Amino acid sequence: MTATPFFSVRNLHLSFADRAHKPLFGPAPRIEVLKGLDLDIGEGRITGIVGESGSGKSTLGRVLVRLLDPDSGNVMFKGQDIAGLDEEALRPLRRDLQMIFQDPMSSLNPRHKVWRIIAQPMKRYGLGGTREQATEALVRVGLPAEFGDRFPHQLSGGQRQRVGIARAIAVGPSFILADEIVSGLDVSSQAHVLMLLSKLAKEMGLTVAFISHDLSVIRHLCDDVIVLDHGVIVDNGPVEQVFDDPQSDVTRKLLAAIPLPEMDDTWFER
Amino acid sequence: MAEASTAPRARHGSGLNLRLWLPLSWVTLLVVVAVFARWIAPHDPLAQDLLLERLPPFFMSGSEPGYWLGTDSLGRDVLSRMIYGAQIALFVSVIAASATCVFGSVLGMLAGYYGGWAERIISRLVDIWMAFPPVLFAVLLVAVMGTGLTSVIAAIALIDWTRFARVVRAETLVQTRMDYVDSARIGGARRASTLWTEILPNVLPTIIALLMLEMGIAIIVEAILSFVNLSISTDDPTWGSMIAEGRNAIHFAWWVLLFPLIALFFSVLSFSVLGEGLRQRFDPVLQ
Amino acid sequence: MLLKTLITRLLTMIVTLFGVAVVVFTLVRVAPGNPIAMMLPPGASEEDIARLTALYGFDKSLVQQFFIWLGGVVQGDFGTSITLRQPVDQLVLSRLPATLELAAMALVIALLLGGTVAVLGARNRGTGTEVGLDLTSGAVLSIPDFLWGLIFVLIFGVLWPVLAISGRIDPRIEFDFATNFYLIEGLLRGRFDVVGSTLSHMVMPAMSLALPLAAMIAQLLKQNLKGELVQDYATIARVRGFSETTVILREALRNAALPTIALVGVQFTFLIGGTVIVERLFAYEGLGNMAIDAVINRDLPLIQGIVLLFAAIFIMINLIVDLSYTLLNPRLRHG
Amino acid sequence: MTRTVLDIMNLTVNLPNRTRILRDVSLSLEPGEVRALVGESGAGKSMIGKAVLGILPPKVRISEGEILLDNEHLGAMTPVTRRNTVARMSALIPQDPLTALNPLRKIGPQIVDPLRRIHGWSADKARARALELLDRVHIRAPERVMASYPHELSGGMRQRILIAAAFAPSPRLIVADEPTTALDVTVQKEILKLIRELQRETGTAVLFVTHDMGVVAKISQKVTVLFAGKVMEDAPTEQVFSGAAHPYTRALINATPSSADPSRSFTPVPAQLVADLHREIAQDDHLYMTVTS
Repeated sequence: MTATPFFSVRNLHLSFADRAHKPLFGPAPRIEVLKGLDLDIGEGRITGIVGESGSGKSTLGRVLVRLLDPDSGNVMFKGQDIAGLDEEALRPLRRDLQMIFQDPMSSLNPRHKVWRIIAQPMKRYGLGGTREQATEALVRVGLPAEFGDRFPHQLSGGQRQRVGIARAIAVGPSFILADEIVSGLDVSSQAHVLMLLSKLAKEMGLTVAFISHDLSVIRHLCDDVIVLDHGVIVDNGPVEQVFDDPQSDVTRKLLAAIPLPEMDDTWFER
Repeated sequence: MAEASTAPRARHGSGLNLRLWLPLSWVTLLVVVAVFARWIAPHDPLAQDLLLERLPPFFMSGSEPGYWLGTDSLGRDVLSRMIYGAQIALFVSVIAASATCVFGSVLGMLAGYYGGWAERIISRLVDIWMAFPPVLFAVLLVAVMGTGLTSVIAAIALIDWTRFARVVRAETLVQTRMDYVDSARIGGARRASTLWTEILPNVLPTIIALLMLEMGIAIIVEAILSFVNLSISTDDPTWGSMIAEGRNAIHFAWWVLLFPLIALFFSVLSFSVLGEGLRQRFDPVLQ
Repeated sequence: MLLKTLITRLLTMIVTLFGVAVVVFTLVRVAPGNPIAMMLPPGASEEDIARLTALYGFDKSLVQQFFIWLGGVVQGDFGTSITLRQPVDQLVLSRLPATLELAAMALVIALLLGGTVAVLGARNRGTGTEVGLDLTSGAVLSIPDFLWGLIFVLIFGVLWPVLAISGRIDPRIEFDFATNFYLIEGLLRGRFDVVGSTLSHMVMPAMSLALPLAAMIAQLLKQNLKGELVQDYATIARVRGFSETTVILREALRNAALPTIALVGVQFTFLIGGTVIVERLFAYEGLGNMAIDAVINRDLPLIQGIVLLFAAIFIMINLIVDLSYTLLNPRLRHG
Repeated sequence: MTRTVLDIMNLTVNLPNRTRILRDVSLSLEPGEVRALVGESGAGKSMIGKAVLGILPPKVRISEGEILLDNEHLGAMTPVTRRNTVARMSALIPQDPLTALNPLRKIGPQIVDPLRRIHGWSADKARARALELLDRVHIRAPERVMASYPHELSGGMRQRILIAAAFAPSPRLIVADEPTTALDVTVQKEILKLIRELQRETGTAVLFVTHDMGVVAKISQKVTVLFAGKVMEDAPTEQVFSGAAHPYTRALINATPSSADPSRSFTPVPAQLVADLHREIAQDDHLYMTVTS
């Protein structure tokens, strides 16, 4: 680890208001989603964040790119605490903190053409944002240039996710959050998208936080892994270490539950 | 891929076109008639001739050539009054519906997007407004503001903004929860600009459909106000005042009611169908 | 949960009613024309005018007038009608039954008609029958109650005169009403001539009000039904050997009706709002007809009373819809 | 002679414009056997189960082929007989436990009513059977669960209830349509285990639709691999995973990442292979159109 880690999160707490149980007067009770997390993300590394539904993995991701405000704690990004910054102060930092979303159908504006979806953030960050630059980004993620004129619904799931990647890399960030980006895809396009992401991360020296529920994917793609369970980190370290010698029962149980694509008579008994 | 995206369009085409072109031709007819009323109308719409009162339309015995659709109780030509009535109907519908649309949509988008106090105040106002029976509200407003076209238009906008506000708020709320709003933030967009550049294009088809619907409604409201003698001066040829007159003389001259009723019927129907048709036509996703 | 909904709703109701009171009071007071002058014969003396102005409280400031009026309203005193010289509450209550009977009749027609068409459409989904029903209900929906009223007047009043086009009951019928609920009283006391006459006066205005709502229910309920019929629980019921009609009526209908109810509530208030012009059109002696007369005659206390009553009815309907929605949905009932 | 539970012969399923969703599919299932139907989205794997159960989407029609359920020709039956036969012989475990239970009805009647309908049992008998099965799928306090509404139960609990409801009428065949896709891995394992236990105990045959080669390896004895509605391979599961597989099947296995063996990098399905398969199918389609028009 270097002296200042790329991301350094300390004692992170986050809760949501439980509107369904709001009393007649007074504030709604809070549901704690993140219960005091400490973690570091190393520069240039791909860090997997894994857990079952309700573990808080997506919430943690959205705090890193500051789409959510934490209740308390520090989020140090390259030595600067971004946990308490307001939108105005965040905007210049956002170029550095990009995100690829789970559902490209929802995250790509259905009324905008592909080239515009890619070019608009570039324009906003003062990086030009011309048609040519958008095309360049498209080609870089392996899509034909003429796809720039299409609307998102005219693409397949894998192609849409590539557009999401193109939009993120086009502004030249140092960090990308990938939130369950292959969970809606078929196995064949899944492999394509993952290989593309890992290739680009290497080429551009990106730091990536890769959120997934699929441990197999994480083992292949990531350098480090953080295992979350009900808002608490139960395992954290380089993938080989966590997979070969898990520290918690939760991780052990998760690993034992993966159905590997091979015959194994003892699987059900494990 | 290409085949998959073009096939449904081709299949949709014919049905959509008919649904678009039929109402569009009626509206075009209205516009032409309204613009060229002075040259088209065979008679002065205000000219009374008691010798020619209650003439039946051309297909009945006792009709008079030149008075195709007959005359009313004061001997005024029904066709000419309808032609001039189209002028007023279109004027009211375009101006009133546009005003209502802008006013209501902006409030609805602000409430849906910003939430918080804006939402609470606007929703409370909508609640209060919706507690009024709209027709009574309109009658009351025109009574307060005095009769006349401006009052009618103002009354429509002051009452019907809630329709836009409600629907647009709900649609904006749906859109605000989509990931593309978050990705605009990631992409450096300011909060306000996200509303106009990202969300508005997605709410626009709904607004257009509502606008068309409102144009039909505005014509009806004007007719209702004329019907209770509160629109513009009773002599003026509006479809509503013709209907009021026709309702009174229904047992002697039913055609005075029939023809403006047909005009109203097709206008309202056309605007409503047109709204849905335009929504589909200009929605890249539905295409 | 239910209690919480109830209390929140009641609080909102009070705020809304107060808002309505402010708006209607402001509106009628800024109206041009001196209502007192209209009451008196031309050439009335200055003292007479001053006396009446003081009697109706028009000499005080607007804010004072508002709170005096509101104070009265809270105690059930809505003031005295200027033109009819009777207490507003009596006038309004005498007309209310007519409007309630009309609106209820329209609602029943709309629910039966709309529900049937929706189920038929869902049963025949994907066929020409569905397309036909869709087109019809789409067209019916876009024509408002006022036009339907005119169309009925023309068809059943003139071209094929089988129904009465004005009034509420044949004036030749001799019957000593104890209440103003003509239809209900006629039914209860077994006077079928009264029932018949009331119905023949009511059917056209009720249909005019019901048709747009019926079309809306038909479209919305069918859409919701189709949404439910592709859910896995409907598929499982089919695999279990239940017929499509059973699946629709027993499994899907309740689920589809729930979101429909919320909308029908709002639309029912629109329907009641529509009684104003439809009653006028058919010279039906209800509240709406009286309201328009009141506006034309500048009868301020009467206008205020009627508007407030309408608002109270609308808000009550919304409350009932909210509560029944909560009651019918186990998720909300227990949550 | 073994009685097959299900025999599908040359099944072709069409859209009205004669686009084929299933192309000449044949497969059979013996009692107590689990057959996986695997393929990517659009391969038609769910359609086979739907065709058997008679729940094809509107406008989708069986144009050719035979389906034999317990040696009875479904195609030769009247709609009502067919419906009753299917209800008696088979059951469905659906994908999404959230929508598979009617949210407005209590759990009890949702299991009990079909039992009474299918077997004509008394209310008490059907209820006893439902309680027995709920107990069998490890639901504690089955009485209380029967009196609950679906939203009061967790996703895993609901899926177990659906399994109990499927096995309750003692069907000969169960179609499991991606029953674990919506679940977390640990819950998925419990559910797979439960299906396997019950199926072995009762000798019920299972047609298991999935896109996950990992699940295929764990649950099935036979596997049918589909591509664009066409059977690519029909083989014992063991054989497929021992390496002697059709190139497309092998590509699917290689595209599935394995956490046990990170050295074996997972590779996308080769574009050339997909293009070749599509070309083959296009030629086949051309022939089909010429012959049938």
